[in-house]
Amino acid sequence: MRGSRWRRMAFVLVVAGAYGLVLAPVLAVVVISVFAQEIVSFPPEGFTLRWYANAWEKREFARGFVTSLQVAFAASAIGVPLGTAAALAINRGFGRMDGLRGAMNTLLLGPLAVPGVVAGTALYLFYVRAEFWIDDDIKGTTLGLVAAHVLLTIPWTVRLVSASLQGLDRSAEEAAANLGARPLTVFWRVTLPMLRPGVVAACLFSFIQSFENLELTLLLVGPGRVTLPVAMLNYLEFRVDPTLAAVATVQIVLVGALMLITDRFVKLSRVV
Amino acid sequence: MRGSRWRRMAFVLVVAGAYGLVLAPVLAVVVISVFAQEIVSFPPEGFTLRWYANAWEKREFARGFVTSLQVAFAASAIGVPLGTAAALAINRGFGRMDGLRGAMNTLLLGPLAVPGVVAGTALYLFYVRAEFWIDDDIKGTTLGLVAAHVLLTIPWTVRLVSASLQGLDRSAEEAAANLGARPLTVFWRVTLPMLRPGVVAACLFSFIQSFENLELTLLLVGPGRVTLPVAMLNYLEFRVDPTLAAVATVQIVLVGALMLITDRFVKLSRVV
Amino acid sequence: MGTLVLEGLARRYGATVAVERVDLDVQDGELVALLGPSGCGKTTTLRMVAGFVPPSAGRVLIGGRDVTRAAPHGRDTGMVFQSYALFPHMSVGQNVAFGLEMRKVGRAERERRVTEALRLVRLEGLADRLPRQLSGGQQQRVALARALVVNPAVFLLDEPLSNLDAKLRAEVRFEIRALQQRLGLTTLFVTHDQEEALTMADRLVVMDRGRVRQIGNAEALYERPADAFVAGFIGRCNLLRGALESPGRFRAAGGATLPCAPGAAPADSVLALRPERVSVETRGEGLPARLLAVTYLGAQTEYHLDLGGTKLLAIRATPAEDDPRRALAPGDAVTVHWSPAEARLLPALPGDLVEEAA
Amino acid sequence: MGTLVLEGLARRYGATVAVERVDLDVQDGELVALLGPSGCGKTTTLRMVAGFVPPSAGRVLIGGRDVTRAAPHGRDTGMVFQSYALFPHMSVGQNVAFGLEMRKVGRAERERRVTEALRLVRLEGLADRLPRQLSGGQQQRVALARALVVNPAVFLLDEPLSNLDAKLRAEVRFEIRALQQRLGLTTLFVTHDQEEALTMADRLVVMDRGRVRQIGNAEALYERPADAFVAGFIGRCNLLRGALESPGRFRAAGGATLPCAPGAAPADSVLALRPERVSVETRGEGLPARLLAVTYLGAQTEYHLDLGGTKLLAIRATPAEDDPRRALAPGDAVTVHWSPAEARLLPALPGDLVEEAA
Repeated sequence: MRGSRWRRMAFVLVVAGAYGLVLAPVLAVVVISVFAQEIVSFPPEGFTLRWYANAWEKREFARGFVTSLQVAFAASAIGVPLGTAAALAINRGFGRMDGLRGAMNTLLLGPLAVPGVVAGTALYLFYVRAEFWIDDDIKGTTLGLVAAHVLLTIPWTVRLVSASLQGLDRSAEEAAANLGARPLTVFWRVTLPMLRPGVVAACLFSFIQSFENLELTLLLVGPGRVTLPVAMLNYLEFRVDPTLAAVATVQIVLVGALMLITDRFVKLSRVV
Repeated sequence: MRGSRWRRMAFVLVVAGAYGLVLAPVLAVVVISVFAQEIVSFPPEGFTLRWYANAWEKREFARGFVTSLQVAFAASAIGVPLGTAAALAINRGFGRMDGLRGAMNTLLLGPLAVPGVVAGTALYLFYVRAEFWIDDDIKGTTLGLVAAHVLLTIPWTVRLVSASLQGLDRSAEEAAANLGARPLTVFWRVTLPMLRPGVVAACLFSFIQSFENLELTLLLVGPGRVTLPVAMLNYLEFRVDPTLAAVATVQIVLVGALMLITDRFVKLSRVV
Repeated sequence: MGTLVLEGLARRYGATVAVERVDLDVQDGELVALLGPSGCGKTTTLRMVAGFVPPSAGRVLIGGRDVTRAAPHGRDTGMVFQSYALFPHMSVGQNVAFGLEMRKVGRAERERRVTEALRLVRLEGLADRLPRQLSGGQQQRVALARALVVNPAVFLLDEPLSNLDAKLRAEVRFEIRALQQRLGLTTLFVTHDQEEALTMADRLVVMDRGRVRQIGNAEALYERPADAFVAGFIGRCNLLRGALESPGRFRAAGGATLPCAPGAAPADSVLALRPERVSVETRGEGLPARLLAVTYLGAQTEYHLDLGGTKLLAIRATPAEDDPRRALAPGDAVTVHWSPAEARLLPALPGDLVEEAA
Repeated sequence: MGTLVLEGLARRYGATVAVERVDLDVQDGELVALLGPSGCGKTTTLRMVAGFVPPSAGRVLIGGRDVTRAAPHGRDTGMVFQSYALFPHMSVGQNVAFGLEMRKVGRAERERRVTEALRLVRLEGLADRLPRQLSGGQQQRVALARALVVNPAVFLLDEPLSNLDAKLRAEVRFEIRALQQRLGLTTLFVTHDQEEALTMADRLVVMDRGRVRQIGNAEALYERPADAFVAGFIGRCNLLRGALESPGRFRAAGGATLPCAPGAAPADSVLALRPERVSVETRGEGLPARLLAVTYLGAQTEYHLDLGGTKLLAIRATPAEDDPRRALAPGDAVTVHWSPAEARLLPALPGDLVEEAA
């Protein structure tokens, strides 16, 4: 029994180490954001909300925040229904063709693996050509940005909803049909409610993916219409001070709150 | 039966649409990279490998490619064992404390949800302070970059290995112990081989995540030591031409090949 | 309630035949069991009746109406699924009300009928629970109530007892049968468990590899099996390969010559002899045999016998404490006896697995 | 091979008692079955012997050596798991060789013993297959070979037949028992299936809710059950609550007065009467009863009886075609009879579920 106690302690140490490593910078940035001095010394000289006030005064951050929210919301609103339909089609539309279904699923991992900056470049070049053809602006417009972010949300949605679909007992849908429900009624009354965990998780992750995206966005934002991550990057180029830590902290708190609230309704660690 | 045929056609259309949307820019960039003219017209005026030659001549791309490979390899080599150990500890070390295990799993989703640029800023500020303390360079060094990328790989590894662990029949491990194997022997001879799909997928995704990362990297690279995504971004700042498409195509082919090879050994769509 | 008629119903998947041909009349108020090993096509047949599987050939008539091409929601069948298939996000009451809602039954009427259906399955007061808060047996009863409440013309049960433990299964079996008889439900019931089918059904359809082997009541199937498969599937049976030596004398493959019922026998015939019809004595008239093993099972005792190279199983009520047969041990010599009429010659269809006595 | 001794073995999880106390001697070469419903503690007991669960109290002795604190790899037990627990990434041969490798047996000797073990379980020539390429029955035999090849002092089987289908189960049961007797393996066997335990074991340990209810051979448990739980668990049994009216006369809760074995009876006693010891006649001496239901089961027929408010089950061999009892139908009046000595008065422990005849 002694050996098992040592092993348990070793386990706890490894976990603590991994978490420490992963979470340390996040904690550090939160701490930095409330320290008074620009270069931290130990012991700290005092706490302050000055950097938060500073961030508030820089209107780019507030504007970027609003733009990010709008884009993330629009992209999720378009991408999640589309991705859900695609997940249904992939998992349901091919009958017994299991091989094909596997291929479709693997193919959908593709976008996850295409480097963001590659996709961004691709979109940028694509938009440049498309503008040339339709003779109107695309890059730099919110519409162009939302379209790009929809691409981010679809693979996540398909994956999360597919996972829910695969765990779904199809006989519940058959029971509904047997009780007199037409196909659309079956979908709205039985299938969709049973997919709720996957769809909710898809909304959350789509939103976060869009909200936090920098790579795809960087080349597509127009002058004066930047998202928060781009605004942060722009700020960094001419100055590094705890103002950024304050902005980062606000984002961490927002995303964290979003995850906690979602976790109340759907156990994320079981779905994702 | 008629209705079901229409439904199937609608399904196929939705799938084709979603795939088209997601894959179109990728395909577009591949096409652009082999067109002769700088602004594409239709019909194309001719195919060329000129942009590839151009990319090869820009040594930043080749150097960035090598740096990216090195960093991704090092980060995976460190992060995957660490993440695997953490996954084991989380799933095995807490006995009957299911609640705690769920909390740990959710907490590990945290880093996935922290915006990359926030994490990058956090690390940058963290490194600035740390340099101040240890009085040596961290940001701008390969070591600092690898350390940052290890943070990327750990959450992916923990998730993928945890998924494998949860599907693992523990009685095989008990059988090994019953047959006279000591705990370490059980781990190397039985547990680890049974986790192979998860670990292989973790290696692949860790590598890709690190290789393609821009946000975390952007602030931490030193002068003359840039990764490929950063090199692309730098190039974009002063010129946009199909050279970038050529570089992007090379990356897409590389990552795609990596996924296909891995898929031979481990069915990714089942593990991820 | 109505009748159910299946005419030449078949289902092929490419080259695979799931159901070759089923012809069946289920009378008003009758309970018919589809019985067979897994993969015999019984579930596919049921699903063709419900409309989930389109038949490759044949017709389904419910209450005289041809519903072969009707969608599942237009068939007026009430199905109970093996997994119960309750809607996990709806309360028990909402589950049961679902079919009435689809039929646009008014709110007051709906509530009355839901309450009545839940009372029928003894689940009064649980209408507000969610399915996952109920035990397996209770979920099963919700599934029953949900199917019953809409008064379907035909009631379909797909292995409804297979997820219950042994104790509960016997109880629910009895309950379902009582309910079916009281309400006069025309019922088609799928099971792989012969005891379940024997206990519950008015008639049984024995299926194997997509084909109907025999249709009849319990007694007909047990006493007059049509072939070796049915004899082996309904109850336990010694099935011995061999050939007729002379009328009334069968030479088993093992070597023994055994008395059997007179009658013609094809070349590939099988002697079917129920183990409980074989008497075992320590002395007296009969065939000499050697005991291979004796297994005490409480009420009954199994005797594994060797008749000059042919293995035979006998099952007898355990002898009383003072009976000399109580002391029988492996290796002992005994005499066995049966009425020749009990040893039937049956055809073995090609591919039938004829085994030693189990 | 050796002996296995459990002394006051117990396991608690916080306030929950998984195993209250088990005392057991397994002799060299003996097969003992731990039998009980799920949650009775039988698997926990087995896992304490294997070393996977540390006991809260008591000792485990294997071949006289106290291994209570030994790690699983230091116990010299050979366990066959319910899921078989084969190593999916190793070939059949590598699976079987694993234990020998751990014991540092040389290569040549190892190969010889693996071949021998595979021959023993009739899997010659399959050494290079992967487990997933085998059928369930074959995987089961690989698991047996893997445990046997190391010559463990004690052989442990955890419901080894529960993943096999009914047909195969009867066969493998016979095989394992033959192997165990031939090799003289000291074996502890866990099962919830009483027929399995009755067929295979030298002695049975009946457990319920962490407690040992009775230890004995099949006959002792069936003919002389210690309490109502054992009577109900081993074979089928009518268990009637009630009280002794006068010596030899038991007043059942339902209202009937029934003849029973003489003897003292505590206040909360139960009358246990095996259904196959109840004879049913259309006329003649006996207690008058009314038939509630008759179920034809082939070899046997069940009679559900009502004796003036008390329900009773009788199981008889199905009467011959010309017997008047063949025509009995629900509602008919019959007379029932049993030898008073067959109706035993048993204590019902608090919390025992005493049911109507199943």
